[in-house]
Amino acid sequence: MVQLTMAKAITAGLTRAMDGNEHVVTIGQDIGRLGGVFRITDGLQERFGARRVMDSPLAEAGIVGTALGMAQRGYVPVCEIQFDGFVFPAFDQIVNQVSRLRFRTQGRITAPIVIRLPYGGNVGSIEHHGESPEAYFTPTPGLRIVTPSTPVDAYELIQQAVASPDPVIVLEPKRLYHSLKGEVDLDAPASGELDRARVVRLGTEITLMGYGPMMSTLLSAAKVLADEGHSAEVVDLRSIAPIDWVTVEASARKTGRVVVAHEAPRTSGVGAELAARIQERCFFALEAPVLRVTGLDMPYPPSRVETDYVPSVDRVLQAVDRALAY
Amino acid sequence: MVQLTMAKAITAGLTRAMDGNEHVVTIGQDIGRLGGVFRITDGLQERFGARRVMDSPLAEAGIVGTALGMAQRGYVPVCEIQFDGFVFPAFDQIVNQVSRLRFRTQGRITAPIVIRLPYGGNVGSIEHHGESPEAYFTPTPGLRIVTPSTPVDAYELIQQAVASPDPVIVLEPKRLYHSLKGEVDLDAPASGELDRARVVRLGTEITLMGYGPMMSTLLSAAKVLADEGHSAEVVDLRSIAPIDWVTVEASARKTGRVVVAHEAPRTSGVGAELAARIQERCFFALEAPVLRVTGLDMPYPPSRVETDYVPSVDRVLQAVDRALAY
Amino acid sequence: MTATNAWTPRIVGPASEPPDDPFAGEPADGIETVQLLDPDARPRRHHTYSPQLTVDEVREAYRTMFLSRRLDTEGTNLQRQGQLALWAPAKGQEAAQIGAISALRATDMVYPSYRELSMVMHRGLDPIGVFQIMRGITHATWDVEAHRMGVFAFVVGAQTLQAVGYGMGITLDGSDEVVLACLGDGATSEGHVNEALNFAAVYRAPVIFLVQNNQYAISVPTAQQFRGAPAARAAGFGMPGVRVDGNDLFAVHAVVAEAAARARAGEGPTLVEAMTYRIGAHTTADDPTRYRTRAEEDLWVGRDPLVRTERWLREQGTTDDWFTGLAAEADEVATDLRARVLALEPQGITDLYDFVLAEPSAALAEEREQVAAYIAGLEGR
Amino acid sequence: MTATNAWTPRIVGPASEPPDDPFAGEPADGIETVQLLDPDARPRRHHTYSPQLTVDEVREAYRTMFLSRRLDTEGTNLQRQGQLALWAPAKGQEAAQIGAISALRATDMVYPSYRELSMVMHRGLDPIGVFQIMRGITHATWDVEAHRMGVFAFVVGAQTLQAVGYGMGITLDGSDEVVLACLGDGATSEGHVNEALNFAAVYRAPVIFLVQNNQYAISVPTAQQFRGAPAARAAGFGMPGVRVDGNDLFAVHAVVAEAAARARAGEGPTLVEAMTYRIGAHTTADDPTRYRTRAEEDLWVGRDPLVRTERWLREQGTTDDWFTGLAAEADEVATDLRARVLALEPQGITDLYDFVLAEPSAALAEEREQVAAYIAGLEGR
Ligand SMILES: Cc1ncc(C[n+]2csc(CCOP(=O)(O)OP(=O)(O)O)c2C)c(N)n1
Ligand SMILES: Cc1ncc(C[n+]2csc(CCOP(=O)(O)OP(=O)(O)O)c2C)c(N)n1
Ligand SMILES: [Mg+2]
Ligand SMILES: [Mg+2]
Repeated sequence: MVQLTMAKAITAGLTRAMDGNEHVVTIGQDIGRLGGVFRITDGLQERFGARRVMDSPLAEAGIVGTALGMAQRGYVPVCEIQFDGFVFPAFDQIVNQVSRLRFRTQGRITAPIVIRLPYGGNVGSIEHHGESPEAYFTPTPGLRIVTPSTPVDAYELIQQAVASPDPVIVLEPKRLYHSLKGEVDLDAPASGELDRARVVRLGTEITLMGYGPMMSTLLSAAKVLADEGHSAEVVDLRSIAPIDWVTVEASARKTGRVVVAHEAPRTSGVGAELAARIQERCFFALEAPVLRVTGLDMPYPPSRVETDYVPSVDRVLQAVDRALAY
Repeated sequence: MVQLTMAKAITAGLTRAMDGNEHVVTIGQDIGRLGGVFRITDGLQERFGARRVMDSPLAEAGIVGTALGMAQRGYVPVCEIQFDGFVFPAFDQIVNQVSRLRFRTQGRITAPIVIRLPYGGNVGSIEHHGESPEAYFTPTPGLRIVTPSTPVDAYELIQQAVASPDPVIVLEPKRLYHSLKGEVDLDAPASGELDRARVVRLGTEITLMGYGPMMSTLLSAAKVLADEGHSAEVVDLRSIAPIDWVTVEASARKTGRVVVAHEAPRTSGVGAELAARIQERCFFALEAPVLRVTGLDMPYPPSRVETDYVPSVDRVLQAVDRALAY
Repeated sequence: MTATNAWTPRIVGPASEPPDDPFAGEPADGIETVQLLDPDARPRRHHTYSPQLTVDEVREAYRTMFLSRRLDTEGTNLQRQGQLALWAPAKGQEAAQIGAISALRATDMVYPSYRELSMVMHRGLDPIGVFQIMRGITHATWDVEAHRMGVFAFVVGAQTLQAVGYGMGITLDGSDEVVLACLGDGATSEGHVNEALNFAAVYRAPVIFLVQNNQYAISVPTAQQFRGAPAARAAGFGMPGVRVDGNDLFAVHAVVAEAAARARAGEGPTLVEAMTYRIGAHTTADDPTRYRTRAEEDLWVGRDPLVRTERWLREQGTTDDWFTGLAAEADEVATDLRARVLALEPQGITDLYDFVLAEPSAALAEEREQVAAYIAGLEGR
Repeated sequence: MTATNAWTPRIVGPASEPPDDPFAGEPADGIETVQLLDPDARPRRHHTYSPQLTVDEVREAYRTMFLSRRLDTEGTNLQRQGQLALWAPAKGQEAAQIGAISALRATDMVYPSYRELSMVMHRGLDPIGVFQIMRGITHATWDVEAHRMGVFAFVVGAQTLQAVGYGMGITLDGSDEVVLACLGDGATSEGHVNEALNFAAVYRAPVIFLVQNNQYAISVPTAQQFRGAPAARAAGFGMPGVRVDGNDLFAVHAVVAEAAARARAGEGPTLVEAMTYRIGAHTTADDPTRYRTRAEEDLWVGRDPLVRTERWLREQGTTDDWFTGLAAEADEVATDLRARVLALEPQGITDLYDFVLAEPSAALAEEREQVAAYIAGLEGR
């Protein structure tokens, strides 16, 4: 067991994955000598050489598109997109090419690509550097999307993502990169299933559901609630595509009240899918509507007001109050 | 009053918009001499010249990005994207640039751009030609998305879209282009609001909700239900971003049962947002969960099986039966 | 091999219109067009390239071109009869395609666009694969690895990045394979295609970009598509660009062979601009009378690559009998194919769930069951 | 004006590495670098271009360069003190920026990237606009139309298409304005930038692409960014490409002036590759010691455009007093600005709803009310 930041846990997971399979390569902007703008690939080029750790030209479609070609050649490319807001030039390659190769070829060719994408706000930066673009990807069949909330989870998920025969987007909560530390067992096997949600706190009265950077907010809210005498269950989705409906619905049925949280705007976010499905499957079990606590329905604002945009513990509690009042 | 196909109605609306404002220009692939692959711009280049009806190089980002520049110069560009499946190379320009110009500049500069996008399936074509990509755009604050279901609506919406100071994506149900005819009053003013849903059939027991190419399916279902003695209300959203919640919620409250339909896959589709919001706002009024009848959670299939993919009257009726049985 | 002259293009002027007829005199952009057999089947000497094909090889190439043209016609007919969703005729572009692919090894990878029926046939694949796609039976079909022939790509140009990535993989492997990336004149305008050119140059990937410049992207002529032709574009990315008469089997073959040799030697990518013409419509949904003249079409019919190759073969002693035999073979192949096309049936929709994700997904399994139950219910009625 | 020599670049070889030092001898890709004042402030004769600036104009240009550098330093300091989210130093690139913009008319439109502080100041805009962005107060700020200065663009290269569209609008208007589109060496790899080059050429838009080749895109040197340098890329799109010493105010001015004249005359776009160097870090979040040597930095410090211009001005008789006065002015400007930056407060989040859509939206109005009520509730606690 070692204490690692989320960033170092991802570095460790990636290193292990590259150690274990020499066909794993990484490509992205500034990932070589610089070690990436977040230093996630720090030391990788020294260890694995410029052959396997490739600085790319400044072109996101190029990164993902050539990765797809390398995958067809038998490689397992891990792409780094530098920031959430810069993934869109690669959009056609991701939703029309990467996600469909298997379907298009009737299962003959898979695209075992990993796309690492730092995301999330409250990082005090400028435009395009604090966003949560997951809703642009979740409508895409054929794509897996996972996001860790702790170092140990990050260590596990990045390895599972590399091992998966499916294309996986790993959304990395960038505000936790260097701020969140945790115990990681570097020798633990990383062979679990990629799309399992996790009940991170047991409770009975209400379920708080979220993923990635929202989990610490939800856990804080649950603690406040506990102090106030309310028992909240907390579910970490981990995989937002596909969603682990068994775990989600079980918790909703058990508590009868659900608050979902994400940083992306409310409209058409992951919360919409969660609410739609839960009300459909757990209709009679629900004591209150599924409530959403989300980013506002505006583009990500200038950072000096971002704390009013990103869901806070208070806003979660407000929604919990509303749900409990039904 | 004249009888027009949906295609001709759009042509007429666009012609009128260009007649009325000489700063309206159009740009797209093959829209000049060919009149567009669907002939929507047929005759426009003769009428308005190659200056205002511009054949573009084969580059979607180029079309939308230069249109945004022309808009900044005072023009009102109407872009044609050739098919639903080919819009993604323009994605960054649409979600990072067009939709945000006003927000970025604190309201100083707006982007009065129209992006015309033929969409929808059951047209018996090859890959990328039968898709419904709306869920990729609905998470975007700052973007309006409308879609007509009749010729008269198409005639009106295209003019309203051109008149709007906001960027508007007009999703054109391509399977109706040449198959659906209707009465159009060419002199009717087109000054209504862009984001109004329309109750196209009054009913009491259940609400069928949809947009664009699904409306004829929903209306057929409502007729069958009427024959069976059930009274279904049918709501045509017309605007899927923003959604006219007043109309939507009023109908849901009134009937207590809602079935929403779209051709796009279920996960994270417009139906998810509808269900999420309706269950939140009309919780006690609902007799049954909001049910979704949608395209399947797979990429659009080869056209010989597409009728199993696109929601049919039967599938709508099956959902209605389920909702009524609650 | 001293290829310097062959690939060093001169520069396109700032506002020059691409020539209406690239073979009428010196093209305006100053880039020469390599030609080894002229439209009248007269050999032309070239300072760098010379014909590399034996008579037998040309006969084999002609056979593929001839058979593919026969099936191409069949495709249009089947579409007219409602048996196909769409057909994209390749008539006129056979020499560009076969000239290029015949210059490769069978182990070299090809990334086609959507018009490369003759390449598919050259690789020994059952052409029914193309008809399956066009009938709406599958999106893609053949065994890519076995035949080293990628799937058809319908998002214009997107395949070029994958071709480059595949080439980067070849380099990583230290292999001497090469990749042929097919695209059209219109495709060169797409951003991702330009990214592909840049990545190929930067990583020195063993890729040959074959731009079949058939003068149009649907209705848009090259004069409205670009001011710098593809062959000139290449130099700006730091790779050789060669323009070749795309209806001249010998010239295309020689130019691509040389580019492949360079790529194998680790010298990186080349762009080959094959000047040709799509004699038919863009697809069966197209109406070329709206954007081009009969006179222009006739001009290019006069440069038909099959006619040119046939004349050369006859001059080399190929007999009437051989041609008659081939025509008969083609009819047989077409008749057989036609029957098989009509019998093609799609997989059921529920089977397609297998292809969404490789690892099992509970959500998909559940939806699949629902759909299966629903369909069973319908059939039960 | 006989510009032929100036814009006809020679061709980049297929696998040539861009030179480490573009001024050391003949560059490997054969494209000359226009220079009119060398690093030692000695005039250089050029066959096509000659200095166009009067001493007064150079003094004015130097003043802007000097003030902007002072504020640039202030930006870094403010960021270090936690007062700004980020700062992107422009030190070293002032001549490229001021040389270019001073060659335009005040009515010509500029599409900056994110490093053009000195251009903003040249246009008479309050530089606090840049600090507002970097403090996280607004995404963009100044009045674009009044100053003909577009907003900073943080998605690399996306602004170039808009610049071209704006230029197409100028053409539609029949006006003789021109557009300056700013981008970096790294940006040339983005697909949309290449689409911009192509659209500009096809529509003959009056656009000057100013590529500030500062040798790096964050940590990636140009040798890994491309094999065909931007000046060579231009020709492939059918437009002139000129390489210029970007630290030479006179040369940049002369080259851009000539490109602007061509654009005004309806002769379409030009790409200008200004060879320069970012002496500071990419941004305050960057650590250049990871990817470049001190020796390299020193080399470029020796070519500082301010030093060079100062020497020339002194040789032309500008007095010590003038320089001392300017330094004092700069300190004043910086002190004033610093105070104003510290006082900057953002608009409340609810106000931002006004900027989402121009036409009212009931859904947004409703959410706005909820947020306002929520915030009022918090404050009420
Ligand atoms: C990204 C994208 N945009 C538009 C289309 C529609 N489209 C199909 S083929 C074509 C023209 C292609 O022209 P070219 O590249 O010259 O190839 P050709 O068809 O002439 O062989 C267009 C615009 C598409 N398939 N993909
Ligand atoms: C589309 C996109 N990808 C990545 C980034 C992150 N990024 C910001 S600046 C930069 C390097 C830009 O290099 P260059 O174009 O040479 O301009 P310079 O910063 O050197 O002036 C990168 C990769 C971005 N802003 N936008
Ligand atoms: Mg073509
Ligand atoms: Mg740079």
